[in-house]
Amino acid sequence: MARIGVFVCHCGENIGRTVDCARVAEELGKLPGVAHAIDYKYMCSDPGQALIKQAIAEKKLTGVVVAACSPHMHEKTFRRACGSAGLNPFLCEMANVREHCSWIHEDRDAATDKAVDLARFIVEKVKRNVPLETIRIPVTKRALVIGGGIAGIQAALDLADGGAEVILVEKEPSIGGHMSQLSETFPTLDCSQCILTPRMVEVYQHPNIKLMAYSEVAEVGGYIGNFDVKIRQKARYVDAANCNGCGACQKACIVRKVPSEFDEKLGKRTAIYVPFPQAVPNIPVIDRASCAYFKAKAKGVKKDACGKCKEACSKGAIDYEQADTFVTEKVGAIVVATGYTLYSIGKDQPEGLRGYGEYGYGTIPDVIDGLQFERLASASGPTAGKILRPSDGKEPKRIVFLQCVGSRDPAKGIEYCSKICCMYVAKHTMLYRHKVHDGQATVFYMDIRANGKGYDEFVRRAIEEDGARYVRGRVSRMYRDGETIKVQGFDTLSGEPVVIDADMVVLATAIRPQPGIEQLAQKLSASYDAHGFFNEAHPKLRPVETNTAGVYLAGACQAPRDIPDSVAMASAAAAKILGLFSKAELEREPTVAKVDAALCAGCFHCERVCPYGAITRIEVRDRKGNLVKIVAEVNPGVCQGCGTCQATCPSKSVELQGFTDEQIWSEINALLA
Amino acid sequence: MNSMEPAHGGHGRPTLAEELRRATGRNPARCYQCGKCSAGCPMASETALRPHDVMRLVSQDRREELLAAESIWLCLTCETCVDRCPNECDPARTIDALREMASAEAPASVPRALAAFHRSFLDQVRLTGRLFELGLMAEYKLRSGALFADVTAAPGMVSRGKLGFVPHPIKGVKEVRRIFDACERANQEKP
Amino acid sequence: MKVGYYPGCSLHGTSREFDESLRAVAEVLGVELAEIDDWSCCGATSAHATNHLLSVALPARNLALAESQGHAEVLAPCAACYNRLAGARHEIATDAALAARMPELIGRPFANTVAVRNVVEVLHGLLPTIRVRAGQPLAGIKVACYYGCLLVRPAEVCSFDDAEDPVTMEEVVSATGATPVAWDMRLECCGGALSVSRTRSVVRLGRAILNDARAAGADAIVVACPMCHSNLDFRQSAMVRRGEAAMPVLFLSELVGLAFGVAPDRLGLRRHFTSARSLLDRVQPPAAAREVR
Amino acid sequence: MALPAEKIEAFEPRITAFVCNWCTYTGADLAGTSRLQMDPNVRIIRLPCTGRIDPLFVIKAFERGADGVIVSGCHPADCHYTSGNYHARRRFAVFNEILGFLGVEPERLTFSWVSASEGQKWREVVNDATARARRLGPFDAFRALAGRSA
Repeated sequence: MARIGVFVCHCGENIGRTVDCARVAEELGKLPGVAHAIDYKYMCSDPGQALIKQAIAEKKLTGVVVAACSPHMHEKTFRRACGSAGLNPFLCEMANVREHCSWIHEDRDAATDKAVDLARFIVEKVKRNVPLETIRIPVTKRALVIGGGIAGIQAALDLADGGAEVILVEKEPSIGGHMSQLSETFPTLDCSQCILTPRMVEVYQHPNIKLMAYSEVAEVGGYIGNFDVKIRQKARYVDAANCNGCGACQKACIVRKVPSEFDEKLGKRTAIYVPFPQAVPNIPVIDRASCAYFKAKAKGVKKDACGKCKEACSKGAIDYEQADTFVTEKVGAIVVATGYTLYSIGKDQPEGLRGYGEYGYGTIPDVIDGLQFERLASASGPTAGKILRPSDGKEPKRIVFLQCVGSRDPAKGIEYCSKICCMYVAKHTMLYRHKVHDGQATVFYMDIRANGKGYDEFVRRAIEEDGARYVRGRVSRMYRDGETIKVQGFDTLSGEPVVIDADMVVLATAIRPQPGIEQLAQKLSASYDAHGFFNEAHPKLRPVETNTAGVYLAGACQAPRDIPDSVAMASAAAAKILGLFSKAELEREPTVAKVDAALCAGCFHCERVCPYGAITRIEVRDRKGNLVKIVAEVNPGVCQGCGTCQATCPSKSVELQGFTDEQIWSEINALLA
Repeated sequence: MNSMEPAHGGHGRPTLAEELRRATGRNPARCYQCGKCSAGCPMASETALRPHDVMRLVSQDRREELLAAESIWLCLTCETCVDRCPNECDPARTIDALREMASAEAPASVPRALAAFHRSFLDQVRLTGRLFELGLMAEYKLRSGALFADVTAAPGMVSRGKLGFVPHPIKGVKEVRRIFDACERANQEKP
Repeated sequence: MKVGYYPGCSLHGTSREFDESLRAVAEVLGVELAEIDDWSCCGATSAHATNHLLSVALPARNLALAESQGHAEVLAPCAACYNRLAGARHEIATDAALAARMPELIGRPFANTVAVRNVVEVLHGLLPTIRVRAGQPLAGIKVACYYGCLLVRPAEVCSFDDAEDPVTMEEVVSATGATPVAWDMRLECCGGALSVSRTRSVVRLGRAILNDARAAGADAIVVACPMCHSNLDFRQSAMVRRGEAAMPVLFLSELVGLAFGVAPDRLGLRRHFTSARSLLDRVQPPAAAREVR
Repeated sequence: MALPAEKIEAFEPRITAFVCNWCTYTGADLAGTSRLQMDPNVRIIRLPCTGRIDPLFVIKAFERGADGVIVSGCHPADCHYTSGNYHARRRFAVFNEILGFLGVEPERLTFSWVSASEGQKWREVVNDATARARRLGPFDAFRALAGRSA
């Protein structure tokens, strides 16, 4: 038989003024199973709490109901009090007779009746409460960072400096990401490589960081504090342990005209290559698709396949037989920093997007995108920093820049603003003027969004000091007329149609998430938006977390981000993880779901509705080891306690602890006094 | 004011934008004035109001000004603006709807030549079920007063066998007349 | 192959040669053009500009006729008719309320089942046959394919080709043995809707088109729209300046007919205002074996 | 079946509200701290999420004497648990039709979104549901049934 104690609080006059607290205590005291019922001026005060503790000891209470304010206010207080008196804290609950009763009603009788009802429901519930234990989860103090651009680099360094071990996975042969391709950065015009490459070297040399370049995340299992990550290391065909980065193999390579990814196809590279001279690690890879050796082998040539790089290597590091390898690492937290890719205006588009036929679907020569312009403007680029047209190597005297290509264009499939284009276009016009003094830059824009420190001043400088001509309007059409490109737009400020003759056109194309992001998100059970950007857990208060505990976000994988934003997010994610790692164990409320394997029919409706991917499938075997059935199991480390699984379960075999069907039913049953 | 009723422009009737939204199924407020429509409009160099100006005036509820504007009658309905609009507005359809409203509310503002052309055209179709181009020209010239404007045309047309003879009405001409009547009635019944 | 045929008013009047050449070409291609019995005008620009409901109902009557006469698809060679018929079909298909109103409005049962095709689309579907039947008479002739607007826009209605980068007409021209040229104005509007009421706009727009075709080295412009044709052909004398050569403007079906060796008179070429003589002089004499009965 | 005016006056409907802990419960708290006076007929049962609400709870509430039921949670896209409210919405869209089949007037069930900042809206939901139940009169179909079987 239950022995419940009911404690009715007056909250000074806050409750007592409208609710007859003595009557509430008296009525509740009459209920079967209630062993003790009193009212008191301030239940949350020390003497009030003492009354509860005393009653637990003296009346041997099996449950406590405090009829007072909102549980959001004082549930923790009263549970702690019960705990210190030796009663399991989860046997204590509150009835909200202040916010939900005394404060919103004036009729004393009606309010008192209601308070009695509310307290009665909770008494009936607490009779069915069972002791619960706080969940403790061990934490592996290692972090995985996915993506080695500036966001990933920053997160890895912050974590490593904070004492955590870090595994940094980068799919390209070198870390550095898009930032390593940039010429100079806004709004300070400092050289991108000059500020980035020291950070890259730091990553390489940091004792706490294990760098895995040319690798990808294959599988993710486990949960916060306890992830198991399987990583695929792609075959470089170069033995990293032996290679000393001398570059002889590249000099010997006979395939010299492969379009360079790093130079955005404006420059060439060899088949065995490092993407750029400052690459980290400085170990080449063989691009199988263009390598003469592998091509010959694929055709069935038995001997005399190329092999020039192997001959040239004094360390014997070239290994044509190398294969992909897999390693599994245990980590406690994951940072996703996979960055972005640029929308292209071509005819072939991923589902949901359309190209720009009115701009020639990318077939007009000398129409390039922003990253290509960065390579032209970069001192380490294919033109050594000279602005030259790709088609004929001439210096363009008239460049037109188009903002919002793809962005803010629902008709092409992207309605969002790509955020960084206004700034980098202004930067491009400046770099152009600094390099081509008699050149004229014209920018077509819709709005200037320069909302950062020093940003608007920067755009103004492009216009006021560096002579960029800004035309407010979108371009309707672009076509070739001999060597010039006709750009047909409208100046909405002067109200006139304009056709500008350009030698080169630079498109500020939209920022999109990396291809394959959905598959990665699914591996992490993290959610993503309609465009494939990762969703943050809360747009304001949890901007670098995902709704999967232990998975964090940094940089442009979450939305278009510039460098300062990406770095700030990375540091924030690192700080969150260091906070997580500061504890030996994670403590969680035991309000999680639990499956009764005997009842579970294995329909997995719960698996489908669970927002957290907390449901796993386990095999039930008989004593001989024969498979009996496959049932659902809830991972308490992942479950957040929403209870959607329970409401969905047809066989009623999953229960949310603290809110079991029995508990709710008894509350409802108490409706009729 | 009942909050369930459509937005009003403070003058006791639905705003122009609201009316056009109902007529065209597209929300004129989507226009963010990028000017791409006007940049590609073949008539932009001739008209006082370009497509984006029309959308702007719609959003500002400047009804009288729009319905009296000659510009709405100069749209060629080439639909370039529709295809290139980044934000899925439909300036051409909006202009069509404005023309319909202008014909009903401010018939005097319809340019005489155009009104004459459309009237002659539709009268021909109502009369015979098909368009008889010689008849159209004759009627158009009488109505517009542009009697000698295209005087070179007809003789050459006839000698090239292009204008044919006055046709008999099609069998279903009554059916066609009923369609005209029904559509006109439906237009008048509109609130 | 049999297809429902909606010639429209222009092909019975000012664009008679479009009809004539199309029938001649269809004969060679073995396509039977079954004219929709008792078809009526689609309402074209005038209904469109003055009464939206009428601009849907008039085409709907014709689609209903085609439906009741057992046609699964109907060819509307006139680009304006095509645009109105296809546009009405699309609007009715995407607006259930409008669809429900239609039968009562037009006084006929109507299920909106008939597909609307234009002449480029239909000829494009017969490319292999055209390649086989075309001789060499057009070898070396350079042609500017002019789409205009009604054929390709709006994209959601005219989805047979890419509205900003169409290729179908060029592919048909290539199949005839002529060479399509690359030029910029092929999708710009010629001003058809204002052809009668505001001639000066039409002259300005038409002149730009002619100039660009000429600059691209075209011997002729090929169109698939009676309004484009009458603008560029009939009004060309007002568009060209002294010393500028005349630019023959042909219907696509006329060009295909020439490739098949059909006599120019049967194709209605003598009806043009701008002489096609400069072009015809360059057409190789058709081989006797290719002469069509 | 509306009640005559004098009976409406006398009848105090009993309404049960199933609300989520994060949005509506907190919104109701806000109504309290803002001292927004409302009808005293609603009794709240707190659950973590609307996703936890089994439609059977609603039937059970009617069976146990409720004259009206409110189900309320976070606005779409604001769910504390990401998607629980979507599952609830889907579930109750279907359930609404079943209610009629069971003989419960659909107006007796109110499904609404009330966020933690919408104390005012919570008051409207409470007062509206109370007024509706008052107009419909006591719901005694189940009670009669229960009485017979007891």
